[in-house]
Amino acid sequence: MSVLVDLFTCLSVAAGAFFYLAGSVGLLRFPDAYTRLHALTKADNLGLALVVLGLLPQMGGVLAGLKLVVIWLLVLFSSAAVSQLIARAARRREAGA
Amino acid sequence: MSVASLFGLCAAGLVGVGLYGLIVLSHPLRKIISFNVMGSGVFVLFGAVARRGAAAGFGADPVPQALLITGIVVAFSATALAVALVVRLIEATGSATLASEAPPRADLDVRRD
Amino acid sequence: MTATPDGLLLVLAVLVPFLGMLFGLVLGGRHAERVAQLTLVLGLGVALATAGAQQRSGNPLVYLLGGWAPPLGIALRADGLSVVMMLAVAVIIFGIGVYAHGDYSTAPGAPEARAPFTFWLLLLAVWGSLNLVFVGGDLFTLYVALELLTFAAVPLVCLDGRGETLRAALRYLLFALSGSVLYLLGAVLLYGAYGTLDITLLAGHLRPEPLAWTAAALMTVGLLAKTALFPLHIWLPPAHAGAPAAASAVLSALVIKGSWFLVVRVWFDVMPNVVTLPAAQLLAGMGATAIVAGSVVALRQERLKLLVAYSTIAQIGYLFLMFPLAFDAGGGGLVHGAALTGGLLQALSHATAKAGMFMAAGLVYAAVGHDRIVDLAGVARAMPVTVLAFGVSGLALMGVVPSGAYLAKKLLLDAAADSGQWWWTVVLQVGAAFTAGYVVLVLVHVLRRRPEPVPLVARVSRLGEFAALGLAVCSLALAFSALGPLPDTLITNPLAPAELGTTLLVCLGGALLAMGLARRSLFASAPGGNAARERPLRRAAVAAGVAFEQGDALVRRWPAAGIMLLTLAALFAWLLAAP
Amino acid sequence: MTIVVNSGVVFLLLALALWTVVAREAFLAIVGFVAYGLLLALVWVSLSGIDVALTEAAIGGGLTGALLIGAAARLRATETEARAQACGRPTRVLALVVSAAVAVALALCVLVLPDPAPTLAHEVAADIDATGVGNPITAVLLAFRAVDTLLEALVLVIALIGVWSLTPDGFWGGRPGMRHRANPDGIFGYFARVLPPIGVIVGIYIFWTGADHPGGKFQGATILATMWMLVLMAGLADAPPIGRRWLRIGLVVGPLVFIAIGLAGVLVPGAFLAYPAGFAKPLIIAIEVALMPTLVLILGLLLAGAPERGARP
Repeated sequence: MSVLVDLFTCLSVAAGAFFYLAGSVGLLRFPDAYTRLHALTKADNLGLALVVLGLLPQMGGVLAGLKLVVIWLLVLFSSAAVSQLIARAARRREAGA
Repeated sequence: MSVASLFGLCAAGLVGVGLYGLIVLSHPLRKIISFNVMGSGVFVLFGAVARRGAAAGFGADPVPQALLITGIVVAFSATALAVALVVRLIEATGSATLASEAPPRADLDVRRD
Repeated sequence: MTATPDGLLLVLAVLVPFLGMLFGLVLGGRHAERVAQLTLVLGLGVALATAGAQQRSGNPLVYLLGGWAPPLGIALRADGLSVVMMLAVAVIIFGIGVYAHGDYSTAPGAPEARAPFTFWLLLLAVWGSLNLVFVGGDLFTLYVALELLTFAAVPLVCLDGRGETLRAALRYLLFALSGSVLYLLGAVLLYGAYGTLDITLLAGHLRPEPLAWTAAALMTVGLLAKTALFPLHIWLPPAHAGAPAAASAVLSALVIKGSWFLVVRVWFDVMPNVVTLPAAQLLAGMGATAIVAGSVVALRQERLKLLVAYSTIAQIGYLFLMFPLAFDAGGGGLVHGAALTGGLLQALSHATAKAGMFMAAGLVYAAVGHDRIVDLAGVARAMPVTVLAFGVSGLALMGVVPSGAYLAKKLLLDAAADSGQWWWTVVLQVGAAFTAGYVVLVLVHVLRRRPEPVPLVARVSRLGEFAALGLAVCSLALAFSALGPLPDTLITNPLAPAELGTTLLVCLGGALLAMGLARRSLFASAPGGNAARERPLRRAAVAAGVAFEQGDALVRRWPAAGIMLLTLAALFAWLLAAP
Repeated sequence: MTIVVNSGVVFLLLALALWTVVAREAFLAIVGFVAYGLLLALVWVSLSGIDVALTEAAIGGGLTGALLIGAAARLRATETEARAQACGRPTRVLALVVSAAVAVALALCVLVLPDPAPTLAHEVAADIDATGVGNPITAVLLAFRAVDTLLEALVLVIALIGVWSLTPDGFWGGRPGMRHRANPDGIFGYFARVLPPIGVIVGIYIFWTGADHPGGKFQGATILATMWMLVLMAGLADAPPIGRRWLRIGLVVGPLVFIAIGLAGVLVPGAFLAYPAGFAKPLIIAIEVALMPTLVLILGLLLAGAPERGARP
């Protein structure tokens, strides 16, 4: 049983890491602010979700697991808001230029 | 190599980088950043010292760790004061240069009025 | 280690000024000054009580904070050194408080104003931090005390908000911060090596080994940067000359003494068996350079406040001459003895005299509306008390009997003779002549007659003039402390031929230096025909003066100062390790 | 495995530190510095300093970064002038030599640190029960070395007086910083309405848990101060004028309560900042609770800067 749980953790965290990698590659390779934001927010949030999911069975109790989920939700919320702000600033700069 | 030694050596490097920046960078804001880098180097060194002192069931010597928290807050206060000064200096003079007054003159009688 | 009965006084000495600051902050407006004045009296009382308690017991006062003994807890400790400094600071702060009443009072019903409010709060903050520096027994607590001192002192520089003073304040802050980080770095190394930061425990553990050498070198140069010992004086002249007079007095008389005191603590009490004579010679050598360079550049100044600021640089040099003289001839390392007493007296007499001098300069500036030295003719007639205060401060700095500087010089000369280091004798005597030089330079100008009365732009406060004079007289009368704790053989009749001769010789030397080096020929407006004969000599002197000025400008550039700071650290480490 | 990860962290840390020095624009250097601060938090975790990691992430990376970014936005125009004053190659080489020498000397010192290392961990372990708190760092900060914490609060107060002393004369008594205006229905306004309640809970939790677990007043206060700043930046509220009585009282309540409890210790067990047996934990918590408003206000106001406008909104 515990082997299965560990395997699940490994797979899930590895998948999460892959999405992070993809997001970072996107950040470096994409041409403008919008596509970079797209890569970062989508891929990284999914990556974080997978990492959190993988770690959940390793946490000692429900409360600790809940904290992890809250962290994921907070990151989701702030990255959504901040990427919105960045995109808006980028558009304003384009309009100004 | 132990974790403490590794980060101790890293701290030495950070202090060096911070010192270099503090000397050669001319914009005061950049000097403030370098001061923070150098300060954090000192803190990491203290952290490495604390890690070496792990004993009695603690992962590290708690006394230096407590001092570090104080140190970080003091460094923040310093940064806040310095940044406020830079901002005010630029508002007042339009320039952020730290270079002081004109070079000395060689004349004897400066003013006859 | 156990606490002594009167140890609570040390806690009060630190707390009273800080409590005053907090209450001033919350009450605001006029009450800030009221609270400050009340605190000045209370604090002076605490300082006197502490001095009395220490005198009675004869041993250092010790207090264990929270009842926790070092190494886990923190001890406050006050030996004779700390008590004397505390007392002197209390007296000088009191004088400055009286003086500042004229500049920084708020009228009844007036709204809270920025400069008075911040001045009084920061004055109290400086005081509390200094007391903490004097009694702190833990290297980290002392680091926090140093930072408190810096944060309280920097805003004093730019209290009037002009652009150039803001720049001076920023330079000061950044350089001082670099210095304190180096100090902290040294303290961290000591903790890593010996597992404690308590001064007495460290003194017992410390051995001459690479870690201790590095720590000593880093802490020393860090503190020197904050003390502005030549060539690390990058920040001092604009900061001290640009600040309002009361603030300059605080900065020049008191703030730099805080970091100087820590150098003394570190060398004499933390690592007396680690420091070496060559390192002490380097320290005193920097001091000697400071005396010469600071004095020459002071003589070249056009503005009175800058002259006084550069004279501070020279006087800081004096404070470091005692280090090689305090070495035990038997190879026992640094010892508390006559040389240290001399150095301490030097610090006290400089603090009192320099506070008086800056106050006098500030009064002149306020009354005349400028401080161009050559245009000060007639000032002596218009404001005799102020000029008298300046003159008395000058005499006290020169080391005329019965000033504290005289006694200090005598103690140091004896120590130099005893240890066979004759070269410091030369430095001490030449330094006095240089001091006489810039005092004569100023006095000649202010005493000069002027056909019409000096146009005064403002009335200065009588109280301020007498506060300046009071501090100057304190400095001049410091030698009477010889009647108490020091042997009274040290004091002699000021009119005895030997003393009178020395005084005259010093004044004459000073006058010659002033004539040679002053920016504008001393007797330019006096009718005289021998100008042509003087010319080649004067020309050479002026060339030397200009060279000094250019050198000063060079070492006060930021990158140069930074590189020198680190080079000096390396030099100190090498001199500590070499023998 | 750990050593590989740690070496990677060290490499990145040094690279980012170098970046803050060589970056062409201040803004880029600051972005590097913020990343550096976050990475540093990771270092503290490796060095078993969770409390320090929290402080570093909150203050070192977060607040300092925010402060610097705020300044950089206003200083852009002065950067070209500063670049024109860059020092010449000989100076750079000399500076490089001396800073490298210091770094090498320090590295050698690290290698000769004594083994076994001296430590005060045993003393802390022996005496921690007398303080009633479970977190050894809180015990050091509020019992064994409580005076350092008192002084640290005073450092903050004095720094704030220093920042305020830079107010242009006409604006004394006014409000700090610029008035921020944002569309209250925009995404930022929404963000600043939703996040603070959560942030306040997290901040208070971190403060409360600090007695026995990693966390504490500084870390908690930083989070609360950040939430306050967020509300200000979204234009949902305005910074208070610096002359307000409640503000002044808030600034001094922490240190004053701290000193009062310390002085009470002179009477009952007999030393400044000592706690009577059995009352240590409640008194420590009382001090921390009193320090909270002071810390939140000062951290927030240090971030906001000197007053730049009158007291009217």
